[in-house]
Amino acid sequence: MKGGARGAKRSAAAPAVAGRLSHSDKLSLYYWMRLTRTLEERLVNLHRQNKLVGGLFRSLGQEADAVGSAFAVEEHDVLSSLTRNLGSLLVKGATPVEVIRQHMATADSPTRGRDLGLHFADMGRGYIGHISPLGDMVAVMAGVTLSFKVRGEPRVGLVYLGDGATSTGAFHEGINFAAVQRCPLVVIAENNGYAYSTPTAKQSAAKRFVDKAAGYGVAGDHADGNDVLAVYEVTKRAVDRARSGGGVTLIELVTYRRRGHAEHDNQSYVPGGEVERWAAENDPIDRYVRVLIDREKVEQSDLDAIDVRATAEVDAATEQALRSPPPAGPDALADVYANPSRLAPHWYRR
Amino acid sequence: MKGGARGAKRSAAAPAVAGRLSHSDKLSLYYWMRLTRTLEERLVNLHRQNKLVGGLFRSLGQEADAVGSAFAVEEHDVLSSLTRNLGSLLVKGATPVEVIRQHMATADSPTRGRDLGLHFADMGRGYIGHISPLGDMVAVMAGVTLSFKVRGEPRVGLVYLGDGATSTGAFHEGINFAAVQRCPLVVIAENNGYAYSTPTAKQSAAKRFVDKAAGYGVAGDHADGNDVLAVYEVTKRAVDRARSGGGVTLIELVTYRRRGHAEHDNQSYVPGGEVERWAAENDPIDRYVRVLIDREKVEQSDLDAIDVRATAEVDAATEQALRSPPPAGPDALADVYANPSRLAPHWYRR
Amino acid sequence: MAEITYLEAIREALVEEMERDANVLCLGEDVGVFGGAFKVTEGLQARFGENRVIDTPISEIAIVGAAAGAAHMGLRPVAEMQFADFISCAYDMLTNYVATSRYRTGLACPMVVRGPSGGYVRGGPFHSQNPEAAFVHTPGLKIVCPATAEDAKGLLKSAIRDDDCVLFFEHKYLYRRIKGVMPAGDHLTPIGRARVAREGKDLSIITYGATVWKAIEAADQLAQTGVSVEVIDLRTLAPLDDDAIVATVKKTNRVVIVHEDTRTGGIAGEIAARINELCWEWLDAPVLRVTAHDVPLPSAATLEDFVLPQTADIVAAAQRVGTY
Amino acid sequence: MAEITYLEAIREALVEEMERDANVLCLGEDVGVFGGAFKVTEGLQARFGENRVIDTPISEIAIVGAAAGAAHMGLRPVAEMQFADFISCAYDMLTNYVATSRYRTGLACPMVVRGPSGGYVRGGPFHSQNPEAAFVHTPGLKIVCPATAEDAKGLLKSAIRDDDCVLFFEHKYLYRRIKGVMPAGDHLTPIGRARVAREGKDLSIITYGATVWKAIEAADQLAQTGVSVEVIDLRTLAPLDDDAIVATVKKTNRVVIVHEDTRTGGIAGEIAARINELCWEWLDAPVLRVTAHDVPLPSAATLEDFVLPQTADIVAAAQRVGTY
Ligand SMILES: Cc1ncc(C[n+]2csc(CCOP(=O)(O)OP(=O)(O)O)c2C)c(N)n1
Ligand SMILES: Cc1ncc(C[n+]2csc(CCOP(=O)(O)OP(=O)(O)O)c2C)c(N)n1
Ligand SMILES: [Mg+2]
Ligand SMILES: [Mg+2]
Repeated sequence: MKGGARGAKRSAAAPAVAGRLSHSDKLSLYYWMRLTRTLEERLVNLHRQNKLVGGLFRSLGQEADAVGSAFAVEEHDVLSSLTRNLGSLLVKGATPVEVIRQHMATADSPTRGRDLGLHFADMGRGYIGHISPLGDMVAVMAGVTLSFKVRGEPRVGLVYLGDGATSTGAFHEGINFAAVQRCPLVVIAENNGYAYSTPTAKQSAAKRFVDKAAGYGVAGDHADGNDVLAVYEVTKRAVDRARSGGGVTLIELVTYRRRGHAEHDNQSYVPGGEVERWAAENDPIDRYVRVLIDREKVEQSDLDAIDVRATAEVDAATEQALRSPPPAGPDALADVYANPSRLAPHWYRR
Repeated sequence: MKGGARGAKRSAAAPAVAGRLSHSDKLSLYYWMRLTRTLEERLVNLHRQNKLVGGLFRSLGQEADAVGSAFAVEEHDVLSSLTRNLGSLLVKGATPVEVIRQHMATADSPTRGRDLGLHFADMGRGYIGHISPLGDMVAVMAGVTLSFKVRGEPRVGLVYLGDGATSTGAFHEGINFAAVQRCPLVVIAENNGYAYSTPTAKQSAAKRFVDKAAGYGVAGDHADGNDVLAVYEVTKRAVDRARSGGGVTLIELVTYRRRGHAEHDNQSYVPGGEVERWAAENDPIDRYVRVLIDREKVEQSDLDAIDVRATAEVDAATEQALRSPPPAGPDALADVYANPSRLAPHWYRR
Repeated sequence: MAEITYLEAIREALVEEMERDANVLCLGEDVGVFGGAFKVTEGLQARFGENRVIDTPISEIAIVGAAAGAAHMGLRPVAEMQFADFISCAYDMLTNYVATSRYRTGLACPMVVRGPSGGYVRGGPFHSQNPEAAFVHTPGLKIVCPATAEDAKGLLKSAIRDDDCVLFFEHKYLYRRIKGVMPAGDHLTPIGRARVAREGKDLSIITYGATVWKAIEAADQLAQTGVSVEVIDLRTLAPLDDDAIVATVKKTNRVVIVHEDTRTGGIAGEIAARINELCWEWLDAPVLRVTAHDVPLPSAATLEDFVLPQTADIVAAAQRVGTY
Repeated sequence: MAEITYLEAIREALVEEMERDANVLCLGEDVGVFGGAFKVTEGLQARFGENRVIDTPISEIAIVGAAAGAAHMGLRPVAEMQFADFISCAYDMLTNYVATSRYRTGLACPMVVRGPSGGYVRGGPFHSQNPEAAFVHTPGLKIVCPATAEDAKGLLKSAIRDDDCVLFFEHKYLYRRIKGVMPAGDHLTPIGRARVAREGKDLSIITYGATVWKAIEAADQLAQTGVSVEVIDLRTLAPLDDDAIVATVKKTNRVVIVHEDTRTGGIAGEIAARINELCWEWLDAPVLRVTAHDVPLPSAATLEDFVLPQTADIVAAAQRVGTY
């Protein structure tokens, strides 16, 4: 199942050309979506077993949005993920064991137990997880991509935000700054219908979030967020535009949050049948399976093999993570500053 | 010269009807613009004599924008003025002597010497001066107008911001909040070409600020900000829309800041001839004089009489203000809270 | 009367005040249909309608700014921050507009900004903050941090009636862990007055919020060693109750100040300075502080436990001050 | 060597660091073509180009956030707040993102946020603020407040080279009033170390920023009455130089802390608490504070003079502590 390997994507020359995806790329897309879902399902199990710290946020039904868009950036590009972008991080090289450890807040987790969920970063692999205050990463990514522009590097940035986060001042200031500076930045607004319990109609009076593009003088584009190929293409267009000096694009991806805001949320506010309809008719993986089988002539058995592989990887990662120790308390005192890199403990807590 | 009196405007029933202005209203508009300019010129003199506290901000060339828009709201409506809206405040009932005292920070100034310039408020007359952090008043006015909506009062709010202030998070959050809540709020973006030294091209990549309206799902409109009748009409339309439950309108008024950001600023960054061109070809008072004489058949002598009256009023106000005492130091300790209304002084400063 | 939780006490205060005064309204993210992330406002929208319980966009600047504007017009808005941590987004609006409005222009801001603060729940750096210090430093704001269910209700009712802006920091660790029987009638706890949570004579622990309960635990342990500890629950951080602070210092002559917030620049410093100014001669030992370490609050249990003040830390500090 | 002003010293630091390291860039409102509201960055854009001296929209959140992002990539941004007061708009970005980034994820934010702070210039409530207290309370940030031209230069150069975020609060009252001769060569003043601005033996005044000069005036007056006053200029507020504080307390046994910032929650409280913890036995008198009153800073000269600490206030406090 070579197509599913991360290396396969990296070695493929095809994606760079006009958004054309090779057959193996297309299998990769399936793999990443499947891995995302399998890994999240495992996190749900661990959550139920009280092995995780903090809430658990699902991207069920939004895997195409995360995976398709992240697939459109290159290794040296930088993306900033949001709550429901597990898929983006995996594509960018974060590993399942890191993700599980991060949710368990272990000593060897990417943040050494300091922060939760997808709040982790690795500039070597080109990703910065978000912080909780929504919208802030748009401004930070304006700066990341400003550095590309200032240094004349052919790199681009990609930042995600939810329909809810479009209401924040940080989003506004960040995208406007990037627009004026013509930073090579792609901003993806994931319109999944809700911000926590708040439906989009209470978030914005605009008909479409992409209508905000004109107000910033940037290119606007949108796509069906549950069609992984469409997501890839719309993002690739924007990435190419950014790389060739065309500045910012605001993309609206229309998708749907099939679980509650986090696992504790019973979605009492969602009209009856809505979730079920999206699950039955518009699951991004189901839809893509049909595309692969009908158009790409992939065999179901090939897909099954990918599924098995994803499960095996998640199994191995789980086992590894479950052996990870918790951080030692006094490690909390390190790295607030570069210098001194460690604070003195209070006398009563040595 | 009845037409110029504030009372005249209030008693005129005409303005309420479809934006039609009576002859006397039209003379009022001239009066308010002239009063604004004369009063500001007086402030310049006082500033040069070192009688003012803080910087002095002119609205030279922007008087039509301020006066025409404020003329479109009613007595029980509330407006929030900005740096260059002296005219709006005068129309709303602030008096020249209050304005001079405020700039002199006297004990009897509207803020008793605590704040400067146009930072003063009177809810009885329906105005709230801005604070320095730009954009904040949009959010505050969202709340003022939310109260109108919640209570079913037929009142509207009007808030001004500059081209520069459109970049702030507070503006974004405020207008979006008001849009979603369908608050009866009119937002006027005064595009005067500059924010301090920064030209609009470095403030926003959008072609027109009114293009932001669609992104908030609100009505958008624009007008020549130096045509006082056009300003009145565009604002009146928006005010009527707000009053009849149609929610927020974002209006862009295109005008030009003929002086520096404040009087200390020598405008070194302005392309040669630009100021002079606007002064010669597009002075809002000169333009309106031609309209009054050509279309309204007003005699130059009537206008001269208004000018004399404005000067007399400013003279009287100046004299009064120059007799005003400075505040007593310990008054600084009053009114931080309602209760206790006065703080205890430090032992070394009784 | 039945016991209710700290959280229910807050809801009861909201309901009673909304019943009493038609000008009171609630606004915030998910406070309406959903009843709030912690369900504090559950049922309120059904009861009072969409005009008085308003779901807002994710816009802390606008929520606070709109509350101020509505307050100018005579409404009494109660704005919720979904987590108190996000009040940082409205810092400019609160410190520059809300806190100065009366002083500068005479326009009052009778409003409450409330929300869940504090740690001990493995919430990590953005869902555990104690944002009070920066606002205690802001003239024009009042700050309330209730430790008991009774005070949560009585102080919130007073806050809603206060003619200035009150920041009301609830403690999420206490929401469902602490219960109390509400006094009958219109129960108002005065803002600006501390409470003697436990009488004692050898040493005083001055604290507020969740650490009141840790201080009481510490006092219990110390009692077994024959040390009688007085615990002062400040309840209001701005204005501080100097009289109560001075009274306990004069009584016990030894003080430990405890807070969950980080140490440097936390409110313990202010209290230490006031004790110096007001009753330095009455001290038989230096004022010591037990606080969180100066780090962002980490998520892992081991780390959070290490960073936040624990009962054993309070005991150790009390023993040191007590035997000084 | 010729004397230059405090303001020119800051500009010299910027020029030298931009010459030395191509990664250093300046961004902010009106810093480019115009050279900044106070002309601190005058001439820099002409010299270093538009890519390294960037005029931004009016967006403090974005200016600080973009500086952080650029810093992650190895640039060394120096962000200007047109007035330090407007840093309040970026409070969330600074406290939640910038201050925690290294700790949480290992991504450093080597950046400087600088701007004119402080009063005594009739600037009123929004152009006179001393925003340091809220940030001193934030682990992860460093805070510098130079009082002399030499330190303005040496500390800014150190701040630009620091691997963490340094908030650099210049004092606008000192911009053109204070001059100094710059030490030759690559003049770096270490962050985190206070300075003995004047030696003395009877009493210590601990302060920073513009009030250093008022403290020296007070010391001059007190010298005439035979009292020898030591003046400590903290220079860095975070991290505080405990050693210098303890040393002066042990030397003089009497302390007045002076700051221009409002009293409650100001940094004087923190210093008082540390003195308590570190050298309480060495005190012969309570630690007193001389500060601004707890009000928004009013504009009128009479009011501002009343609210801000003046030399006479420092003298009065010193006399009280000295004769205690
Ligand atoms: C500034 C800020 N305010 C409030 C919150 C609390 N909060 C966390 S997620 C969330 C909803 C986000 O909705 P959306 O942006 O649509 O993203 P989604 O969860 O749908 O992916 C809220 C209100 C926050 N994180 N930041
Ligand atoms: C949040 C904030 N940042 C910076 C400033 C400093 N400042 C005051 S006025 C101004 C320019 C305003 O330009 P604009 O909004 O276009 O209004 P204009 O002066 O042109 O009327 C700036 C940068 C401020 N007042 N508030
Ligand atoms: Mg959403
Ligand atoms: Mg402008």
